[in-house]
Amino acid sequence: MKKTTSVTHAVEAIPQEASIMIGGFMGVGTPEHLIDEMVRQHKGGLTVIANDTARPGVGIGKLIDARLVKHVTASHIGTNPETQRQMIAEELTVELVPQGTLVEQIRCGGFGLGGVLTPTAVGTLAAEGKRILEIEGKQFLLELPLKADFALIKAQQCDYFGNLQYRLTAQNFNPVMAMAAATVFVEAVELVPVGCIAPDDVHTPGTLVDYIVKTGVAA
Amino acid sequence: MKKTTSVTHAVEAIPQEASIMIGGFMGVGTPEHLIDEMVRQHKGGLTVIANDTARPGVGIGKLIDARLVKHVTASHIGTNPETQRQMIAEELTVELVPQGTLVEQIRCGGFGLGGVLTPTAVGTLAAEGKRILEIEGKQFLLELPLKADFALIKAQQCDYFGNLQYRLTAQNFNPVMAMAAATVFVEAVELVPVGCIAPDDVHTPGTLVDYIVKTGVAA
Amino acid sequence: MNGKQLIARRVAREIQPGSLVNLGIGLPTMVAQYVPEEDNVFFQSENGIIGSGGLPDGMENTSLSDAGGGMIGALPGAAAFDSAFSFGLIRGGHLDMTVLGGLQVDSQGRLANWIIPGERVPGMGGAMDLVTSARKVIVAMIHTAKGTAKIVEKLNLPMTSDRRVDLIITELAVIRPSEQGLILEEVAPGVNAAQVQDQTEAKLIVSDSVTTMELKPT
Amino acid sequence: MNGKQLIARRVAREIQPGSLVNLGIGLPTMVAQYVPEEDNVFFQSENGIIGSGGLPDGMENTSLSDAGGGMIGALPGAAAFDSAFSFGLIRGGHLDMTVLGGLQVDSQGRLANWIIPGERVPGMGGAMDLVTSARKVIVAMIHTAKGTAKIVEKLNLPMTSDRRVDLIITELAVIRPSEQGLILEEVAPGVNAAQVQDQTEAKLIVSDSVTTMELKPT
Repeated sequence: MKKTTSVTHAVEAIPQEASIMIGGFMGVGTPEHLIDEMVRQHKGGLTVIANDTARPGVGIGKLIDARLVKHVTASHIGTNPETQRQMIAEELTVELVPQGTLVEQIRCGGFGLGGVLTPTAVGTLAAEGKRILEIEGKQFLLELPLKADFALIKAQQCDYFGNLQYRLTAQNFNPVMAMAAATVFVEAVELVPVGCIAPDDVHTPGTLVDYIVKTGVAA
Repeated sequence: MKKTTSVTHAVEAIPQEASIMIGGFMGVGTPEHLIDEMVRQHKGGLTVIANDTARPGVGIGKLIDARLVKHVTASHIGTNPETQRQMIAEELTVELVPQGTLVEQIRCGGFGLGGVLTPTAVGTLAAEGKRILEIEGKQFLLELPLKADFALIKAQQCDYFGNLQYRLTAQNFNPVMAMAAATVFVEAVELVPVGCIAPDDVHTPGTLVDYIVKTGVAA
Repeated sequence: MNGKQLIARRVAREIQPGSLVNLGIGLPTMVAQYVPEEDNVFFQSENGIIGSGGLPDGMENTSLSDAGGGMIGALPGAAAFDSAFSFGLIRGGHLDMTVLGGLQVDSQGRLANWIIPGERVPGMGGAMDLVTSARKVIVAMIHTAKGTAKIVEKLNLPMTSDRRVDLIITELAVIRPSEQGLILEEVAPGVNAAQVQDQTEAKLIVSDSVTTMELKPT
Repeated sequence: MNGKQLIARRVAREIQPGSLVNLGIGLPTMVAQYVPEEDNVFFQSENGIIGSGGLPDGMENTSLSDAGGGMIGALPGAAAFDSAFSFGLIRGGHLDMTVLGGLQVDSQGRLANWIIPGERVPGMGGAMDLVTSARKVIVAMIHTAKGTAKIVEKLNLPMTSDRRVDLIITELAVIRPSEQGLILEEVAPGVNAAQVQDQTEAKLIVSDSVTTMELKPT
């Protein structure tokens, strides 16, 4: 059976300065219990790969508030003034990537591909210093795969093999991140017995999940 | 509402010499009614993009039997001796592509990417004459996007918007093909009212489907 | 009717029945309320849904939000998906139209809307993908910013994409960027071409057939 | 016990509990029957499922097949997916092991198994992806083909991947390709090293600690 663990033990396994992918879009689909415990254990110097940093007090915003983040790769930080303040004060660095490119870079990391060739951002500031390929007369920007030490993801349902089903727009970056990190922690709204999620309803097969995080249960 | 059509009318809309993507893996997940009607209307000179050509008398094998195919791009033809015979007799041409590369090429076509960078086939016969990129010290083969005039796909459930749900291993190439062809015809086991497939169960959104093919119903 | 409502009502006229449309956060979102339900327009929210509805009115679910993080509803026939698929729809040219706000548009029809260097760095989010690849791109914005022209000869902010947008709709005018430059096609009720040019830094080409904007009924 | 059964029983010993394994069509498929259920091994079929079971025994469904097109079953906790995801698992290094048949393996441990030019052109199917990217690649094959050596100094058939396979298991021996060449590690019961070399074109390095194969119980 897949290893279940407490939030406390899960976060204890994450070292300071780790690179972490965190699922969610403006906090929707972000594993809040794991984030809260990261703050409680004061895991700092983090490199975070995520779509955004949500808002102060919400999702990844809590890591920013607690000044635990050294670098962010994201598509958008406009909703979090604290991220912008820390960036301007040079307390953290930010790399901004178009959302569709970011998700494909993570997918490339998880799918064993050498990079993504996208028309997006060609000719703009975001392509400066990067490799451009001409393919059949059209220009494409080559962006490299992204991987991380850990992924903290959120699912609606999880069975004891780690099979996951996401919910509506809480899915977002979670499934690609489950492919791209060395160690995957999942926090689910509901844990169900093996066999209770039909094969066609599984969005992420359990073999990709390393630890199922039990929330609200003492270790 | 999405346009429903009869098998007869659907196939009438496909010209001779068309390029067609056809879902399925050894016939599983292949729209058999559409194939049968292609044979009946004798649509010839086709360029077919598919994982395989199944077996004589099964799925795409029926198009081969009827000598309607001019060119096949596939990962495997070993299960169809008739395809091999026609290839050796130079009645059709075959391009063999690794399965994981083929599906990504189709995905690139549908997702607007410039090509796939894969480690697969580097150094082999299948990479000859093709572009190799060195990325961070590792070699990747660049394979170009694939598109087609038509996709003939098969789903388990389809609502009247064209939202599709596939079943088990009958899913295979169908969802990527629904993204990569100019005109998409779907044949479903079951047609259901809009709202009867929950948002999380939709594998292919209906906006990608051009025509829902009613099987067993006169036009 | 204020300027934003006027813009939203004009933009709504561009939306074809049965099409797939992405509306940006802010002003563009207002467009949806002027699109009649019987048109069966599919709205995509790039965070992962086609078929998003308006405010769910007491039926909020914390797993269903729009690209701004606000709670939304879902219409019958909605489809949910992950971010890779969502941007596959956008980049792959499956999106019929996107409507976005703008900081500047220049005489070549290029949009800037993601960064004010040294001042505000929100990031591009999905905007670069949307502007580069949607079949039709409409910029919906108030014509000037505190008296400063936003439709300029040459961008002085970093551009969002080198693709020429298809239409600029403001509370004063409808302007179509073209190879020749910016063509003034429509003026708002009570506004004339000279007044529009007055508020515009870039030189406008006044179409022979300038008309008065028609608006979707409320 | 015939040669194939012997091979399957030896391969089965390589499979770790809880691991994700892809078994090629033919001989490799036989391995599954020697893996005890309590090991919770997950079998992937590259046409789109993890958790494929044996023959469904009267519970066939036409939408559930293996990579050879044969009807299979699904175990509790199975997961179905499309081909892009399936090969993401393979190419992304998420597959712990693949077991494939072979036409030839050479002294560098490179496999040929997809084409005999001018004679038989089945195609590579998923083999090139599997051999290039699975964490561990085992070639399971009968040692010779009608008296002709299949373990050769240099391939004369086109190779499947330039990656060195991890283990060759035949009815005569277990051979580990290495930087130095092919190391003979185990011999089948009643077979000695000289007899294995006799059936092998490539020069074998006989390990100091050659042992007799141990097999999974039936």
